[in-house]
Amino acid sequence: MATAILEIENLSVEYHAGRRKLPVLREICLSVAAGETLGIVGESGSGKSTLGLAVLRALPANGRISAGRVLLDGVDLAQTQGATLRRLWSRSLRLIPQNPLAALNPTLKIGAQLVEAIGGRRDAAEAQAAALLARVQIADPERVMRSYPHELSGGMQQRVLIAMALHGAPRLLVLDEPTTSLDVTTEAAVIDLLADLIAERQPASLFISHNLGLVARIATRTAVLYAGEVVEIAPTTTLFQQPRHPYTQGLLRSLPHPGLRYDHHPLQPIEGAIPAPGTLPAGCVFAPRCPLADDRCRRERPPLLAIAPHHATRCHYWHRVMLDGALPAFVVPTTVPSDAPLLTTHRLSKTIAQRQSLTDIARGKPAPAVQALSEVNLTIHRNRILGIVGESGSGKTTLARCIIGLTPPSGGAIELLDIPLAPLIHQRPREHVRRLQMVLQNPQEALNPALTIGEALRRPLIRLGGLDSKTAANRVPDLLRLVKLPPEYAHRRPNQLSGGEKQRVAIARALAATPDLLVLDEAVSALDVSVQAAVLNVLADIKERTGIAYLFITHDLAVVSYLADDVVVMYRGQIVEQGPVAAVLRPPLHPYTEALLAATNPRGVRLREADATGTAPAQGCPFQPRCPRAIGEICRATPPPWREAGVGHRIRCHIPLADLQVAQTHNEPISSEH
Amino acid sequence: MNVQRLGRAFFADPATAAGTIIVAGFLTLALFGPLVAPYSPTAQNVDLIRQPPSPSHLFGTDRLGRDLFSRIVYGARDMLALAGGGTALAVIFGTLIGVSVAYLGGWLEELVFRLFDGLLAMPALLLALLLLGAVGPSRVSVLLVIVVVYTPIVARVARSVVLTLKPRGFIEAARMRDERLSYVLWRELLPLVAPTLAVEAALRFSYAIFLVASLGFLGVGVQPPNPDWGLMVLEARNEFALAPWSLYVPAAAIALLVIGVNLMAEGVRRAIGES
Amino acid sequence: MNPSDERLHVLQMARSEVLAGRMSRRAFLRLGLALGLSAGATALVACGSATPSPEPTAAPAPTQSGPTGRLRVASEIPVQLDPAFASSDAEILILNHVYDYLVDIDAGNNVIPRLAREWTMSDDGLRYRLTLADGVYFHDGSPLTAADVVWTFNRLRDRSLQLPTADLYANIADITADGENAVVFTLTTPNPFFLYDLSDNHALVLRAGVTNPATAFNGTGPFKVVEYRTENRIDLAAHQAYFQAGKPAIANLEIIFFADQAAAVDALRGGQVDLVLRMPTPLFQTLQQTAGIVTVQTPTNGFDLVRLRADRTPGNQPDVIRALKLATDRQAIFRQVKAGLGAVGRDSPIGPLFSAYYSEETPIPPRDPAAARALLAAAGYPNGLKLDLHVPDSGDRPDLAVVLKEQWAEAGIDINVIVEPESVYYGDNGWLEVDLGITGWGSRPVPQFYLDVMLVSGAVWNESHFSDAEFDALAATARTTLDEAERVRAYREIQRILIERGPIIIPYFFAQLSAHREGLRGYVAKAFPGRTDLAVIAV
Amino acid sequence: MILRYLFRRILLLGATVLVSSLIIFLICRLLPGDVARVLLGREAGEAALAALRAELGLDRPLLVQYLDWLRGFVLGDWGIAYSTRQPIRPLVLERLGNSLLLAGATLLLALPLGIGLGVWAGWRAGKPDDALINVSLLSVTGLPEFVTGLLLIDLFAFRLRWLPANSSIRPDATLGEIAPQLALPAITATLVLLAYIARLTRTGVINELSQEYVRTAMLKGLTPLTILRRHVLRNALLPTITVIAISLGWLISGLIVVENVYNYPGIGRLLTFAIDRRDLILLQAIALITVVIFAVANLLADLMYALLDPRIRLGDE
Repeated sequence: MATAILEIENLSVEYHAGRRKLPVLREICLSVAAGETLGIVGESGSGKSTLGLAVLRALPANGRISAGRVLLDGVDLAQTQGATLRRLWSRSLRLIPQNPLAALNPTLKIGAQLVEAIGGRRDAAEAQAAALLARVQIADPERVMRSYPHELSGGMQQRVLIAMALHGAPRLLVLDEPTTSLDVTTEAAVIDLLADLIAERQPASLFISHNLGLVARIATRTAVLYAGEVVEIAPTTTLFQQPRHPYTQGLLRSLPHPGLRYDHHPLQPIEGAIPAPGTLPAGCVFAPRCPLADDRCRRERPPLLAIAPHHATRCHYWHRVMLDGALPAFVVPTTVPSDAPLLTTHRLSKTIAQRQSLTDIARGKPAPAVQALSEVNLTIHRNRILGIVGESGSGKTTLARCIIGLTPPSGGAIELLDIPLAPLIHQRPREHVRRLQMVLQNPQEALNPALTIGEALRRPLIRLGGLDSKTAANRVPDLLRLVKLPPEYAHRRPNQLSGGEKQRVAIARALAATPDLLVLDEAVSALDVSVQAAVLNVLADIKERTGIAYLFITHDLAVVSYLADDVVVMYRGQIVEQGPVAAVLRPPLHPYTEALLAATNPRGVRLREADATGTAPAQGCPFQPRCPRAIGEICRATPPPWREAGVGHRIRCHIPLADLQVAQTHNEPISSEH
Repeated sequence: MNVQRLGRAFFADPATAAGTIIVAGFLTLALFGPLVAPYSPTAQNVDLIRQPPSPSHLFGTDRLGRDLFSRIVYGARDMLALAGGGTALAVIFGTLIGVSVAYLGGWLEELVFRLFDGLLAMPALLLALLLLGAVGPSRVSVLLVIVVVYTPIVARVARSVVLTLKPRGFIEAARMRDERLSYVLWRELLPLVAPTLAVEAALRFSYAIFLVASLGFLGVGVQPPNPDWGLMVLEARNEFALAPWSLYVPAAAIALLVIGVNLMAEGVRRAIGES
Repeated sequence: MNPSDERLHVLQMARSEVLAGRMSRRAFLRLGLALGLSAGATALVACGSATPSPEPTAAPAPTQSGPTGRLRVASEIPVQLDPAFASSDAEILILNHVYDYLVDIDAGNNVIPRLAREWTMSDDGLRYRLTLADGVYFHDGSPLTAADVVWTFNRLRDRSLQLPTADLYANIADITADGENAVVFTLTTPNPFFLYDLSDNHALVLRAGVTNPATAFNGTGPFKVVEYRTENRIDLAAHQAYFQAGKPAIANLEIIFFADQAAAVDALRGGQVDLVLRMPTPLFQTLQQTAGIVTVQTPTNGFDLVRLRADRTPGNQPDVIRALKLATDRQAIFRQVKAGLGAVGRDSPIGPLFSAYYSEETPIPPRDPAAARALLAAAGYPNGLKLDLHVPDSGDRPDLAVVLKEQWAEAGIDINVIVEPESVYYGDNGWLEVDLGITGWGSRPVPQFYLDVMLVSGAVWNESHFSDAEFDALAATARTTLDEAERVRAYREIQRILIERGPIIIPYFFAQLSAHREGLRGYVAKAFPGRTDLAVIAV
Repeated sequence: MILRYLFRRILLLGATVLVSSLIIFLICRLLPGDVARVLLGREAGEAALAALRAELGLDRPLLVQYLDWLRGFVLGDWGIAYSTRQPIRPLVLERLGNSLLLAGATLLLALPLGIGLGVWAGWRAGKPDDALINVSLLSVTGLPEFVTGLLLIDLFAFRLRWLPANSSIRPDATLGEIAPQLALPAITATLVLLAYIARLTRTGVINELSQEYVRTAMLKGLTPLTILRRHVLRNALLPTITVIAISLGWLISGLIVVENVYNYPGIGRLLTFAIDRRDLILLQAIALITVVIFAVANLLADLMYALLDPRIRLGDE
């Protein structure tokens, strides 16, 4: 390996809250060579972002480097100050942050902000800025430079920041969850871009992410961070194949692997939660959650042991850590629903008139009405899990809200057991309300901070279960147990719960009324993998026991393939493909489905980014403008027909099925985390 | 929200503590006025006209030989009763209206808040003067004025908070179980609106003190011989040169109370921000 | 009420009596004597060989070189400036300098020439011929002619216009111009005080045919209006062509309006104003201690009247009235409210200045709250009495109310003070309706006026609704008797009655308090500030 | 077009103003005291009063009176003041001019000072100088304008004799002459606003400083001052635009008192005059024009904000 240009030695960082000092990073030792990308993975609260900022000397006001050195080309950043530091910042140190919109000044034009970063003479800087934008594959640099941040799509914004970070000759590049806020397809493109830009400019890079899959794709080596410590560091492949730390192992186990199915292979989450800063245990930080932990672990803190070249771990019993060997690629039988449909939608449509921006009005554009749903027909069966996938803006959420009755559809009908449903909740009979429940995406907002968990769970029992508050109170513990939470949680308030726990309570609340259908709208997306695994298990378990049906909305195909029986792929408010999960996903037929799958695949096809403001084409196939396999005029002119592609498997595309199958055969199955 | 933590955050900062002490001080003055005040606020002594401050008359006496200290003490009553009471009522009405109307939305919201906009389009003092002209000066009228002037403002604040809460998951969850309106309004929303309203209330209170005093000074508020602080300033203007203390004393009282309330308001804001 | 020309009111009232047939014409003429007109003056008028009386008092150092300098006078805010409606000090003060009266009244209450150079009365006393001064010009440059005078007075007496002066001039049968510069008034009945009528506050001579008298300001007076700004100020400039020699002494007159007299006094102290004509006592005291300020106080017959309606409960019970009187400490009030400026009152409008009539014969019972309480109990108010006290917000009256509240509280009388702007207090005639009120009464040269308009049964402004046969009889006697001694006796009895059972308390007679900066020459304070002559002041 | 936005806002504004006009009208009709009596004084007879009421149209049904008045107001015929018999519009507009002059002078003092202090305090938040600024602002907040007014008069007019105690401006006064008379009222009114503006600015700055784009700017190697100037202020001062509009409402309230303290010929004194004289029609005109001014100021603020802040998504809220 080339000689390291970034050397982090025993770096410790602490935040002070009031008078208290909270250590968030302890004795971090890392080194990165030019052009090398070191992955930094860990759950939220592990201190990975802090690490990134500390290295850049960009810690917030209440944080400080309490010990250690950060050597970049031999200069200790921890010691540099004022003008020297500013020179380093402008020349060598770069950051690509998680939330591009927040990172750009909302009231300055992109051009101005780039020019400011580049410095030097104005015209020269502008030329360079344009060039940079072109380099990050922005089609129309001039226009972008004239626009304000909010006028660009998330992907574009991120590209702008990448351009900003890569002018000149950056020596150190910190990528802090650079794609978390993006769609899978966009993410894929951005990651590719980053990869070859790093190769081109040769900075030492830290790639910080909670997404092991991403790290696997871009990082040559990966460090696992836990509670402010590096618990394991190794070449990425090694790390994934032979993890030598229980925590790493736990993370990998809690991922839904391809071929695994909820009904046969429950995931193995890490129980417990990451210790809050300032509450670190005496011995090994992971001991409280560690299956291998013994007294020694609780007593003495393991050092970072070098167990192989480039492979170190912080575990006394690393040799006992084994990942249960590669799993048999287990193909799911394409089961066809037997029993009667529970809920069906008929040509369900929803158009949303949008508000205009002053600039749009100034440009005299007509107020755009987005076709959020157009003529969606789907059927949900008892005791089955229907997954819905698609990019943001595909209408997934709108569909869910229409079914629940939170937003009235503008056309079409919904039938519950062949009884038409009223468009809005308060128009529906109590019984219907009870039968359909939903869990929303954001666990932080799911619970009312003013009410105890018990109260939150009691209400649906009273309102929908028709129980008196006494009996309701008695049922609460069962509900908590149902989602694997201790009964005493009933007395806690939301701010005393972790995100995962909140989401579990939200699920319990939704289940309290014993619904027939539970809609889960990105219900696990906001959770760390280990927590997500636990929630997925809970869901699977409940479904097995109660025979409830799920409508499972997500952008994460791995989860869908793990959990769903049937899949619906949506694009711009239309269903483009639907059928049994196995049939749809392997191999994918519809070009869009293919693209979605390929997104997690280093060598897969890539889509052009959706234009943020643009609306679906008037006629023809809605996906055609981005379709990599479009076959010309027909796609533009006529809307594609439905085709049967197998039992209960339908696809909407002009390309003959045969051709599609051929095209797909040499794409290996759904990409794994390996 | 955890009360102890709130309390601690609240008193952590000396300024806040100072403010609280000041306000508490005036409150006790108001409550135990008769015990504290050496004389009746209106008792006159022909032989002690315009006495400078002295041990027997801490703040001196005015042109009619009334003890200013006693007047300040009793004035605190009026001030807290009117400004405080008025604010309290305004906050209550404003909250009830703001929360419910904002949650229900629709034409009702449109109607109510158009009306409020109409009221808010008038600067507070202008509206107050018009109203007082209409109903005639008296304690009750002043109270009424404060309520009318501040209710719309509070309602607006409450509404803005509710509008941010409405799309939250737990409210949708409530809708998904077809929850009782009263429950959503008072059990789910109110506790979350409360903190913001607490800050707003403290702020309103300090403005109300000003308003009451200003009305007193313009002679349309509380009537003589009531020891209204603003009125005392007005009456003192005629004899500022002869007995400056008769102006300084009520002025100082107003200033002190307002500052106290402001410090408290700051504290409330910070405390809520932290927890 | 704003004091306005004393004599006029007396005569006006008296005339109403005549018209009502309650008073013989002879008695009416006698009243004229009673008003202290020297027989000489009457003769003078009678024989018609009128000689202009000397220039008003305190003529300034001759400024024949022409007017110089600027005088800034503080005043209350005038409501409106149509002479026909003028009533307040502020209004008269302005109009008196923009327009001229035909004849004026000097400090000695003598009729003196103004626009009318001289006058004669026919032997039957029905025709007055007034000769106008020469070289009188309106501000628009047109000369004053008899026609203007005729038009002015026809307007004032035109019943259809319903001006306040209609009654006053009802007696005029006809007004004709006798050539360019003489006017002849023909009366239906003789009126020896017609000349006083002609100097009524409202009787300012306008240009014939002026359509907007409230805003035209086209007078013959010593000052032209430069700009009038409603509630703010009025700026005037010397009328160069003014017909009276040496007037005005100043080139610019600025009358600045103040809603709040404290502000006016501040302006005087700060040097933004030269003269303040009226102010509350504490401000006067302040100025007395201020260097560079000259304070002027003139005793007057004006007083603040505390009155209780006697025609309904509780006022209709003598004990209640007595209780109020017993509960009141006039000395204390005088010191607290008036700081000893003016004179202590004895519950009757006949003040010490009326030396001939004033009497301290009847003792005022010393203050005795306990006794008062007892009386109230006897009157059926064992737990005391609750009353609203209405007070106009002007002068020291609010303080008076506050002091009363305190004094009466000891006697178990609980007063709720209601301070109102004068406009509200007098508007709606509330002041004539309310049970308990405080009204300011301006200075009058004779006590009879107060009796006739304020206290006799059914008098126009009998706000206390006092009705007492004995009193009425005495008042009539005083009004009509030819025997001065009898009148004196009547007045003493009247004072006794009022002290014993009059539903009024008069705690004090106030002094007219004014002040100006040093270096102001020629200022003469008047009991009625509105008629102050600013044209003679020099700076 | 941007005109469409403007149009919408103006309609909304019109509705609001209409509502307030109705409120104003109704309140005014509740005022006690008979206009006619006030005007004609005690001497006037019933007949004269009735005649005047008829002349002033006070005997007509309320609705008719309201609509008449409103139409007149919109068409620029504001009627004749009951009390002074002078046409109202020139009167009110002239006083309004004076008040705006005073308001302008005040803002001229208050804005730079307030914003300056606010930015400083926000930039140095938590440091001693920030605390100092806060404390001094607070102590200013405590004193009502009528007190500060009297104290300033005593100091500057009587003791130091630097400035006039009274601001009754001569009609022919030149700006040079007006300036000293403007000084005390303006200073007094400034003290009313200062704390308010400074605080809002401070919070604005603190809020912006915590934004991520500031870190981005810092990582560009810009100097703190550049960051403050180019990035923070730009965004932090946007809200102060609306602050100015809102504080205008405050100002008007403050001016009512200040003008009465200093006898300054502004709309505030005209207002108290009208109330004392029960001059309803004048009162209504004053109140309504104040409302209009206030509303227009807010509109302009919104508009400027929308133009300066590209983010603003336009809607009714």
